[in-house]
Amino acid sequence: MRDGFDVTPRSGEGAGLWFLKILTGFLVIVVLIIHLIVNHLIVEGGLLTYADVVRYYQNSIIPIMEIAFLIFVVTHALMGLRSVLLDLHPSNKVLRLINYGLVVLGIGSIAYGIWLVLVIVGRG
Amino acid sequence: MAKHPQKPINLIKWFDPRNKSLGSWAFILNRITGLGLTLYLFLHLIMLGQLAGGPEAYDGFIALVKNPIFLAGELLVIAAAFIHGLNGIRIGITSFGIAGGKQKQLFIGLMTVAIIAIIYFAIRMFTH
Amino acid sequence: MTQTWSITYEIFRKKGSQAAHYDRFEMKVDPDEYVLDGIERIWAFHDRSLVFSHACHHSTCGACGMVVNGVEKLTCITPIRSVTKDGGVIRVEPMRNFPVISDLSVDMTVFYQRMESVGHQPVVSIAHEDSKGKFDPDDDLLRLSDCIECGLCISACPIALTTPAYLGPAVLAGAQQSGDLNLCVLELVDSENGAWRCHSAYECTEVCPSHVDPAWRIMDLRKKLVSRRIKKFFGVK
Amino acid sequence: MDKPQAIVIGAGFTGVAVAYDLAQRGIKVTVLERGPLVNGTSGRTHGLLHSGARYAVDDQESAIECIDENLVLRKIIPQVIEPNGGLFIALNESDMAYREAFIQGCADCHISIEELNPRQALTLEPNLNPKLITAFKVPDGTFDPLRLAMGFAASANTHGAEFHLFCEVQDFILDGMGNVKGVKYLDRSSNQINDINSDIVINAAGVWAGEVAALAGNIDLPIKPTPGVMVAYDQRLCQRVINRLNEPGDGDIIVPQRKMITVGTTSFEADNLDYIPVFDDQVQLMFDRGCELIPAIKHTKERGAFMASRPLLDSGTKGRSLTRTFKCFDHKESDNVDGLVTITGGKATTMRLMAEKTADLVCQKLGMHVPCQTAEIPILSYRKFHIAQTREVA
Repeated sequence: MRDGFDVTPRSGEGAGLWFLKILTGFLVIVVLIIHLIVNHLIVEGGLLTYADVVRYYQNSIIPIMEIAFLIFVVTHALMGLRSVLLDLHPSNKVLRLINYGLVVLGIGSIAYGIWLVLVIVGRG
Repeated sequence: MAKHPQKPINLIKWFDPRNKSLGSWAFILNRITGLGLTLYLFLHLIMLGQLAGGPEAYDGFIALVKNPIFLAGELLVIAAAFIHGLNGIRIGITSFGIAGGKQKQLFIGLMTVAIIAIIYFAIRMFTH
Repeated sequence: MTQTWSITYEIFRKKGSQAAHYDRFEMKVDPDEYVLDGIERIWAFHDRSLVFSHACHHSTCGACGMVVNGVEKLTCITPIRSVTKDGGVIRVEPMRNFPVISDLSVDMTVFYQRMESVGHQPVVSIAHEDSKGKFDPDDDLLRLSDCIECGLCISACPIALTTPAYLGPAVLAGAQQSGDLNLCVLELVDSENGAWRCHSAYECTEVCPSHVDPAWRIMDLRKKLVSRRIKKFFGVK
Repeated sequence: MDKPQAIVIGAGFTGVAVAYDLAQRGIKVTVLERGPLVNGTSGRTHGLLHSGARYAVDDQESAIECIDENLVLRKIIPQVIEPNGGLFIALNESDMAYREAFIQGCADCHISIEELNPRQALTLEPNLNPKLITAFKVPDGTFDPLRLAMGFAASANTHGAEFHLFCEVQDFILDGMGNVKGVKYLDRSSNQINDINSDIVINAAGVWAGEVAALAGNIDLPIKPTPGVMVAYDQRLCQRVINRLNEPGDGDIIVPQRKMITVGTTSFEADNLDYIPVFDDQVQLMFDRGCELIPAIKHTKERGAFMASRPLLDSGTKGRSLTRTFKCFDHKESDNVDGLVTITGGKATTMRLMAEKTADLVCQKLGMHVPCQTAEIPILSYRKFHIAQTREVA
């Protein structure tokens, strides 16, 4: 502590992260609206069977949109989670672990999602 | 100079809305719904994994989620999404210095929208 | 016009390493008196060992911030009528998120150091920027700035509750008003424990007794920080 | 040689200024204050930095002290001052009858004034009573009471002075001859009684100076506690201090500060100094008199009402005609008690001068020859003030 300040340099919250959180939050809302419109208004009867889902994914816009949605949601969710964890004031070491964990979790789930989309598209 | 109190982390205090203003309610709601939605996101991803298992697995899964307990759960998710999303709009625009003085009215307005939407979806889901 | 209410003050007490407890004082008060008047009477007539901070008694110094019935109040301008009813209770506690010296007094040293470090201006032009981002019209007269450094906003802030390292609303608002964001100030406010830590609960603005609107100022500070970054990114000086 | 040890009793304006001056001259200073900084009379001022014009007719000694010190404080501690000046306004014939004496008095006391016609005055201060007949511009100002004291205390800190707040003096430690050798005090924050030895004790307890001095023996100080009420309103209706151009009287001044104004004051005599109630009729009087100067107060909310007791010196007369100047008592000379000096009376505006005279006396008693420098050196930021570290750090 120097004069009441904790100035250990570490990337806790920062302008970039904050901006990204707002941005992805906004994009999630935009894509979600499109998603709802497409799902409930354009596709008759919703996506309640496997066959429906596979057919739905034949339109090339759809997989791109879903993947984008996944990326935005995962990024936003994990950054939000990180903010909450930061309020438990983790030590530098724990924060580093959290950072690694969240990055791995994020990349993992996005990769998994992309794989899943490709599988569905491939079944068409 | 006495030392700053390094209290043990008291998680309950985050979620204690007593004597708090509207802004804190928004903060608490946002935290709860955010954590809830994150949890749902990963559950959802895991469940969608059933798609890779082919038609039988997925259709069986859909039959399962048609039961009222899952529907109620789904409604919770929709409610959380609306609250978090609309509140997020408020935070987003006030963060850019817009309507900062009107954040309360904004919150009340957006939450009214959220409640109407939630009721609409509830009726839709349970009458179908 | 003068009414008399019977109320009970429940006062937080702590001396040295003793355990904290509450003392009850039953009082006859005029509901239009201020909460601080009652506390001062308790000291003058009932218990000379009571420690509490106060100075100006008219909201210019910010010494008498306390938590009254769970809410941060500047007790010298809080009428008893506004916090309880006849026969009711006034529970008075020291501010949260500060080290307690004794009873109702807290140590503001660290807070003052932070205010100093971000260069908060104690005297400003009469034409000072208000929370709607506007300037009042007019001349070169000076006045004392709105922020009386009472600490109520820091006591009320849910993020300050989680970590004493968070600079807190008053300090960030001070940085926003300091005008010139030099590198030292930037290092402090553009960081983990600075402007990006705020989660928009607006409690600070809610409890501020002095027209500062710290929440608005934090948002405005963010805007300034982001636009700085953007300019820097594109090489604009 | 070790530095001589001085104890200052009271951390009001006088106490902090004395502590600063002594510490600055190389004396080890410990300040004992039973409450927080400026919790008594000093804190509860309306915050007027006197130009002296108020006293230019009746009390020219005070007036000259005020204008001189006004200029010094503006220079050394601008960070707590609104330096916008003030107006004296005349509203009726009785006020106008005071005009000549006022002009003459200000000239005698070298207070620079400028007469304005009603139109000019209303341009400067549009909320003034439009019926005003004439106005004088004077170099008044406004200060923040707590921060003024903290500034001096912070500067004292850097010269090694220690501030023990919430420490109430219980008794003096006397040698066999009745001379003061130290102080016994109760630390109210830990409920412990402590002793401290000293070469000199300075009693700067303001209206309580009589009670403190009496602990050292049969000492009688001519202090007349004279309380007055002040009422704050929720809007800054004027940018400058507004005074009534007349003999000093009840509710004759409006002091702007931050985003409010304070109307003062009354003058009566009180018995219990620890708690002086705010009387409704006096608040009403402030409202009525304030509305005469600035009618818009009618539509403004009351923000706070408070009472403070001036430690005026009794020159044998009553009420407002008591002198506003200060006096420094060496109890060796007056009561044959050595080691104790009392400083009392005065105004916030003259705090530095009071400290200078007191420190001169103390230095003379201690056989030191150090000049006073406080009029030249800027005061530090009030945020550098800190209380003494007597408590164990947990």
